[in-house]
Amino acid sequence: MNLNYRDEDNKFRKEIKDFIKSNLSEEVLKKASNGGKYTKDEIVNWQKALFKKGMFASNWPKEYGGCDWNPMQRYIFDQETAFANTPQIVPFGVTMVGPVIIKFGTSIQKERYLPKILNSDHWWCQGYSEPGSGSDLASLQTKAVSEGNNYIVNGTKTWTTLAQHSDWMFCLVRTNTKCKPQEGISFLLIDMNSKGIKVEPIITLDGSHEINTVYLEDVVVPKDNLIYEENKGWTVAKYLLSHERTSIAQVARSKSAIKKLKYIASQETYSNRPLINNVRFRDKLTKLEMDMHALEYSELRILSDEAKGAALGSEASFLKIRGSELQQKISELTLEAVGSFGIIQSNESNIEKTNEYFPGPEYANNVGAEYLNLRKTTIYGGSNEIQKNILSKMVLGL
Amino acid sequence: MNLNYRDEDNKFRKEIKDFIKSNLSEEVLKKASNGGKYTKDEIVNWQKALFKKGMFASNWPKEYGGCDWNPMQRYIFDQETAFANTPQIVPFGVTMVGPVIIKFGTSIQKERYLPKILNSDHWWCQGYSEPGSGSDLASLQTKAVSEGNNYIVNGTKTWTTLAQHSDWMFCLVRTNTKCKPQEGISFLLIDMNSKGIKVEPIITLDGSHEINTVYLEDVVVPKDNLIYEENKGWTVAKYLLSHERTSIAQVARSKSAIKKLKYIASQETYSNRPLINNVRFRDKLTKLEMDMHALEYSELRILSDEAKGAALGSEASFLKIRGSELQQKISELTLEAVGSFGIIQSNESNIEKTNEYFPGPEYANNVGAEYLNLRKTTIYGGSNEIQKNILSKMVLGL
Amino acid sequence: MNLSLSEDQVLIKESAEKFLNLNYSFEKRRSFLENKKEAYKKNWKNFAELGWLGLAFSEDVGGFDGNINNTMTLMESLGSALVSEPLIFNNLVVGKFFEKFLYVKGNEHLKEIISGEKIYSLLFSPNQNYKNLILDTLIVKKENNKTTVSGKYNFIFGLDEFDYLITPILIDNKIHVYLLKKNIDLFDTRNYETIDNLVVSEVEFNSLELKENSLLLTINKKEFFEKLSYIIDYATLAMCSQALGIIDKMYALTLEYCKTREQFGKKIGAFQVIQHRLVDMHIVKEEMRSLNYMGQLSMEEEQQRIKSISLSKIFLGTNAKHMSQDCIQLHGGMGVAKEMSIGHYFARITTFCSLFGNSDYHKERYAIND
Amino acid sequence: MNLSLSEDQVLIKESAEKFLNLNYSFEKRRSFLENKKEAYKKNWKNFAELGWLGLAFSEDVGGFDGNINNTMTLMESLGSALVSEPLIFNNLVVGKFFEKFLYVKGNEHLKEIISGEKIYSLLFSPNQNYKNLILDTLIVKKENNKTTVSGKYNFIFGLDEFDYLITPILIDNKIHVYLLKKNIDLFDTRNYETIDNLVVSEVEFNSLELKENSLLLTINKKEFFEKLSYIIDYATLAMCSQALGIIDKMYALTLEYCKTREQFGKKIGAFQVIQHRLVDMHIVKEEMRSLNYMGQLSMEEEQQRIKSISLSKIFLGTNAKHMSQDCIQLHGGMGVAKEMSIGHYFARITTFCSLFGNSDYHKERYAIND
Repeated sequence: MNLNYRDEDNKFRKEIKDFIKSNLSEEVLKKASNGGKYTKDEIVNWQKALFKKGMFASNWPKEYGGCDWNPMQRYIFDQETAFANTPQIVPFGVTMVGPVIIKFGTSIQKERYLPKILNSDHWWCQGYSEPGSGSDLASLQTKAVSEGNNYIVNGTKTWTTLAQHSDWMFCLVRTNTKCKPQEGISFLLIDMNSKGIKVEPIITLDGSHEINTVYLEDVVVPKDNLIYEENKGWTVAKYLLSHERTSIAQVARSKSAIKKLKYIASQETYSNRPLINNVRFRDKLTKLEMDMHALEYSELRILSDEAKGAALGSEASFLKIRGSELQQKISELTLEAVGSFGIIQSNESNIEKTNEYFPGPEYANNVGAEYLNLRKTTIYGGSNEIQKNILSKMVLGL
Repeated sequence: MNLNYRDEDNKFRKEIKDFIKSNLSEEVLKKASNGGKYTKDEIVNWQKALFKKGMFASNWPKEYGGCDWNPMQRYIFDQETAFANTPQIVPFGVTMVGPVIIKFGTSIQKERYLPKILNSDHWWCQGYSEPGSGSDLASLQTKAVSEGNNYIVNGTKTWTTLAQHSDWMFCLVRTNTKCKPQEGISFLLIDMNSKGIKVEPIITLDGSHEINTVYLEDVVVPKDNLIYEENKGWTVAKYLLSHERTSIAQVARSKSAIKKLKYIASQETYSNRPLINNVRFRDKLTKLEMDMHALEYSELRILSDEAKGAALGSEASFLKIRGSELQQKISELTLEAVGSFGIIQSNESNIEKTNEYFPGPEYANNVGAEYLNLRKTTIYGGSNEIQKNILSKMVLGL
Repeated sequence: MNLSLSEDQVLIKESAEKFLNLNYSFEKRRSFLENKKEAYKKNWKNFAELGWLGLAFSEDVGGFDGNINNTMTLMESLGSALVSEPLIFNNLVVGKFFEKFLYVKGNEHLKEIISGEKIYSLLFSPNQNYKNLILDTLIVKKENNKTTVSGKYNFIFGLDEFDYLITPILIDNKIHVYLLKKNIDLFDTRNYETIDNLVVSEVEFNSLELKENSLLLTINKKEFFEKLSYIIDYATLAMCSQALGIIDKMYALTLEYCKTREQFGKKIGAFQVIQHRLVDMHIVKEEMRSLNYMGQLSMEEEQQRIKSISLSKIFLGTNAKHMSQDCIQLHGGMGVAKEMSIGHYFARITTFCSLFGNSDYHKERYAIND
Repeated sequence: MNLSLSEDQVLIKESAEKFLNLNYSFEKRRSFLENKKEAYKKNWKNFAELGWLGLAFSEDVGGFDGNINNTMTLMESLGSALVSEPLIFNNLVVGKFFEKFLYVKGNEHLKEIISGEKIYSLLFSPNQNYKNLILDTLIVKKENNKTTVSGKYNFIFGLDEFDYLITPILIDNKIHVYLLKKNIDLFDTRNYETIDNLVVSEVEFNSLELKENSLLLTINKKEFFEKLSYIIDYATLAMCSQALGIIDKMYALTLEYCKTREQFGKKIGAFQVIQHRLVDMHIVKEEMRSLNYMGQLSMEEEQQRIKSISLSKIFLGTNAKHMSQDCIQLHGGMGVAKEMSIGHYFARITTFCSLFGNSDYHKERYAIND
C-alpha cells in the first residue's frame, strides 16, 4: 500500500493549477467560494476551455476525443478544481449520455452527438423521473408510440435539472405496455426545441430555479434518436448508472467545503474565543473530518481495486449514501458556524429575491440557502433508501 | 396543569421512607447501590414485609387484598424505593399473573393462588418464549394434549427469568394446531415441582445466571389449572401485557442510576478536574437527563390522562422503547465514567467468577457486568423492533 | 398532579385552530407574505379582538389570568399555522417587560399592548449565542448635559411596525431604560428577511439624544439581567411551543403523504423502514411535548426554569431538527419544492433552532446551572 | 497510489486464518481460557515458529522487513479469532521500544523477543485517559548511594508471564530505563481479568533497589515521550486492527444469523428494517477499514500519524461500538447467551473502546493537533 505521488502526478497537478489560474479570474473564484452560483455562460466557457486544453471527458477513450485519465489523475483534477471552486462539469452530457452513445450508439449517432458534447455546444438534461415515478423508475408512464419513422411522445418528466438551459434531453419512455415494466422501456434522445415541449420551473426551498417539470405533448421524435434497441432502455440506463460512480461521492467538493468551514470557524467567535476552539463545535467538526476521510479512503480503495481490474458492484451506492449525507452535514455545521446570519436570506441568486441587503459577512451570504438546497442530495440520483435496498440485494444477498 | 404534591402525598412519601429505613439495613442498601444483587430470601422478605404493611399489590383492587394506589402514590413509591435501591418487586406473580387470575380466574383459582402471591409464598415465572419463537410468540410449539382431567404438556420454554427460584409458571401452550396460530393457544398454570420438568441455566454475557431453559416432558397438568377457556390464551396474554405498562419504563430506577452516575462523575477526575466538569462527558450526561425527563413527563402525562379515564393504547410500547434505551445508555456512560475499571470483571455475583480481587473503587465493581447484562432490555418483553411494529399499526394506522 | 390539558386550554386550542384554518390557511398566508405591512395590521387587529394579546397578562390591564399553560397552548396553534406576526416580540416580550420591571395596577403601556393600539418593541437580539444580547455595542456620550447614544444592532425581531422602542442602555454602570418614540426619536433601521420570511431589523443610532422625559426606569445591572433572564426564558418557551406546533404538523403532513404516495405498487407507508421512521417521529414529537410541559411547570423556580427551558431548546436543536430533516426526506422530491407547505415548516424550524441561543449555548447553560 | 492488499498481505492473511481456524477455534479458545498459563506458552511458541513475532521487525534481528501493513494484516486475523495472548504488549510494544530507543544491528533483546525465548513487558498503563500512563505514581528515594523505588501501578497487560520488565523511572528529571528481571528484582503483582478474559496486572514496588547493572539507558523527558508516543500509536493502531477483524467477524455472524433465523414465517433478513440495518453495518465496517488504512499510511509523519490514529480510535469508540451493540440486538435472545460467540466479540470491543484512551481522549488529542 502507498499513497505516494510520482513526479508525473505532481507535474499534472501543477498543470491543472496553472490552467485554472489562467482561465478563471480571482473575483469569479472568490464569488464562487462564497456560494455564488455560476452562470450558464461561465460554465460553458470553462468546459470549452478544458476541452481545448485536452482536459475534458476524462472518462472517454482517446479515440473518441476524451483524455482517458487514470484514477490518480481524476483524483488530482477533482481536488484542484474543488479547492479552487471552479465551475463543476455538468454531468448530463459528458459524464452520462456520452459514454452511453459511445457504448450503444450507431456510428451516425456518434458523429452527430459526441463532438457537440465534447465542445459543450449542446447542453443535455436527463428525462427520467416522473410525477408518479421517482424511486420506482420502472413505473414510468411517458409513452412513445411508433408512427412510421417517428415516435410520438406524450407524458410528463419532472425534477429535470437545468432543463431550462438544455438543447437535448436523454429520456426513458415506455414503448411497450404489455410486459414487465422494465422490459417495455426505451432510451430516446429528444431535441428540446421540438414542438410540444413545455418546460416549467420548480422553485426549490432555497428559492432558486434548478429543476423543472417538462411536459411532452405529441412530440415527434425520429427513430434515428433511439439508442440501442427498442424496449432495451433499461439495459442502457443501468450501464449509464455505473458511469456516475466516480463523481457521485463529491469527496473533493466536501473536502473543500470543510476547508471553508474551518476558515469561517476561525473568524467567528464564541464568548470571545475563536469558534473553532469551542469544544462542542470542534468535536462536530472533528466528526465531519472523520466521516470525510472514511469516505475519501473508501473511494481511494475502490479506485485502486478498480485499477487492478476488480469488478465493481455496490460501491456506487455506498459512496452515494455517505457522500450525500456528508454534504448535508457540512452545510448544517456551516449554518451553525455563521451564527444567526445563516437564517437570513441571501441577497444573491434567489428567484423570489426579498433582501437587497445582507447584514452578515460575505461568507455567510448563501449558507442558509445551501442548507435548504442540499436536502436534495439524499433524495436525487436514487434516494438513499433506494440505495440501501440495492445494497442489501447486492452485498448482503438479502 | 400542575405537579403539586398535596399534604397526603408528602405524608405518604414519609411513610415509604420510614418503612424502608426500618426494614432494610444501611449496608444492604449500600451493597445494592454498588450493583450488588439481592438474594432470593432478601427479595421475598422485603415483599412479605410490604404486604404486611399494606403496601403490596398496588395494582390490585382492595377486595382482593391489594392497596389499589392512585398514580401519584405509585409514582412516589417507585421513586423512593428506586432512590433507596431496595429490592425490586418480582413482577411475574403480583404484577403479571395476579391481575390475570383476578380477571379470568374461577373463585377456586382465586382462593388457591392469590393469597400465596400476596404473601410471596409462591415465586412465579413466565413460560412464553421458546427456542423457535421469540418475537413471533404466536408460533409457539409447546403442546398440551387433553387426557381426561389433565393436559399432558411437552415442549421447551426458554429465556425464562428466575425459573430456578420458581414454584409456579404461567405458561402459553398450544391446545389446537388446526387453526390460526393465535387461536390455538391456552394459558396454563404449571407447578414447577411436577414430574418431567427440567430447568437448565443460561449464563448471560455478564456471567450471571438469571435466565433458563425449561424442558417439559410429559408433564401432567390438571385442567383446573387452565385460566379462562381453552384456546383463549391469546386474549389472556394480551390483557396481561396491558398490565405491565406502569413498571415497564423503569423511570424511577433510571433516575436513581443517573444520580449514582453523577456521584461517580464527581469523584472521578479527568486531567485533574472532576470528570463531571469535562464538557464532552458533561454533554453526554445532559443528553441522558434530557431523555430521562422526556420519558418521565411522558409517563406522567399518560398517568394523568389515565386517571382522567382516557383509554390507553400505544403508550406501553413507547415507554418500553425509550425506557429500555435509556437504561442501556446510562450503563454505557457509567462504564465510561469509572475509567478502565469498568472493563475489569466484578469480584461479586459472578457465576464464572475469575477475580478474587477488584482493583477499583466499590462503585465500579459491577459496572462492566451491568453494561453487558442490560443489552437484554431492548430485546426482552417484545424487542424494540416488535414494539415499533405495534406502534406503526396502532398509532399510525399503517 | 395533573398533566392533562385544562378546559381552558382545550377551548383556546379549538378556537385558535378554527380561526387560523379559516383566516391563516397556507394559501392566505402566501398572500400575506406578498403584502406584509397590510397583513400585519389586519392580523394584529384580529389577534387583539380574539383576546390573544391579553392571554399572558392579568385582568386589571385588560388581560386574562395570565396562565402560562393557556399562553403556550396558543403559541402551539400559531406555530402549526406558521403565523409570521411577531407575537413573541411585540406582545410577550414587551408585555412581560412591563410586568416585571414597572408593574402597577392598570399599567397604561400594558393596556396599549393588550389592546393592540400601539406596537411596542424591545431592543434585544435573540441570536444564536446571544452575541450583543443587549447593550454591548452601544457607545454613550455625555457632553454639555446632553446624553447621546451611538451604535449598531442586529436581529431585532418585530421592530418593523413599532410605535415605541424600549431601549435599555448602560450609563454609569446602571441600566437606564428609555422609551423611544417613532418619528420623535430618530434612528435608522434596515429590514431584511429570514429564510422563513420573518422580518428582521438592523438598528443604528447616530448620537441620538436620550431625553429625561423618555426615561422609564433605572435599575442596577444584576437585577436587570435577572428579570430579563425570566422574560427571555418565557419567550424561548413560547418559541419552543410554536416549534412543537410545527413539529406536530410536519409529522401529520408526512404521515399523510406516506399513506397516499405510491411507489413499487404500494403506499410507501407500507414499507417497514418508512413505518419505523414514522414511529421514531411519533415518539420524538411526544417527547418534545413532554419537555415543553416540564418547562411550563418549572417557570416559577429559577434553577428549574433555566434547566428545563434549556432542555427544551436543546431538544429542538437536536432531535426535533433531525426529525424535520427526516420529514423532508420522506417527502422525496416533493419535499424540496417550495409549492408544498412542508418545506416552509422546515425553514421555520431551521430558524427557530438558531434563535434564543442554539443547542450548544443551552448545553453550556444547563451544565452551569445543574 | 495503491490501497489494495499486497501479495504479502494476502499471504499473511490466508496463512493466519488457516492456522487460527485450525488451532484457535471458538471451542479451542474456551479450553485455553481454562488454563491460561499453559495455553500462553504453547501458543506463544507457535506464533514464534510462524514468524508472527518477527513480522514488525527487520531482518537483522531475525524479523522480516517490518512492513506495517503486514503487521496490521496479522493483527486483523488475531482479532477475528479473539486471540487473548498479548502480542500487542509482549511483542509490538516492547519490540518497538528497543527499536526506537536502543536500536543496534542484531540487538539481543529484540532477538529474544522475536524468537519468543524470553517474554518482555513494558511498565505502562494504556487506560482510558492515560491516568498514570507511566511513572506518575512512583516515588524514588536515594539513601546512602542506594536508589529505591516505591509505588503502585495498574492496567499492565501482558505481565503475567514476563521474564523482563522494562521500567522507565524519572530520576533527577531524566528518564532512567531499567530492565528488571523476574526472581531477581522482586515486586508484587496481582492479576485479575477483564470482562473479555484478558489478564491485567497490578504492580507494586516496595522500595525496590534499582541497580546500575540493570540500567538500560537514560534519556531526557521530551525525547522519551516523543518516541513513546510513536510506540503507543503503533500499538493503538494494532489494537484498532484487531478491532477491525472483530467487527468484520461480528458483521459476518450477524448477517449469517439473519439469513437463518426465522420468525413470522420468514427469515428475519427478509424484513426491510433488518436489511437496512445490515447495510448500515456493512458501510460502518468498510469505513472502519478505510480509516485503518489511512492510519497505516500516516505512521511516519508525526502530525498525520497522531490525527489519523486518533480518528481510528474515535471511530472505534463511537460508530464501531454502536455497531457492536446492534449486532447483539439483531441476535435477539441468543445475543446475550454466553454460549454464543457473538457476545465474546462484543465484550472485547467493549474492552478495546476503553484502552489506549477512549474516544473523548482522542477527540481532545485530535483537536490539539489539527
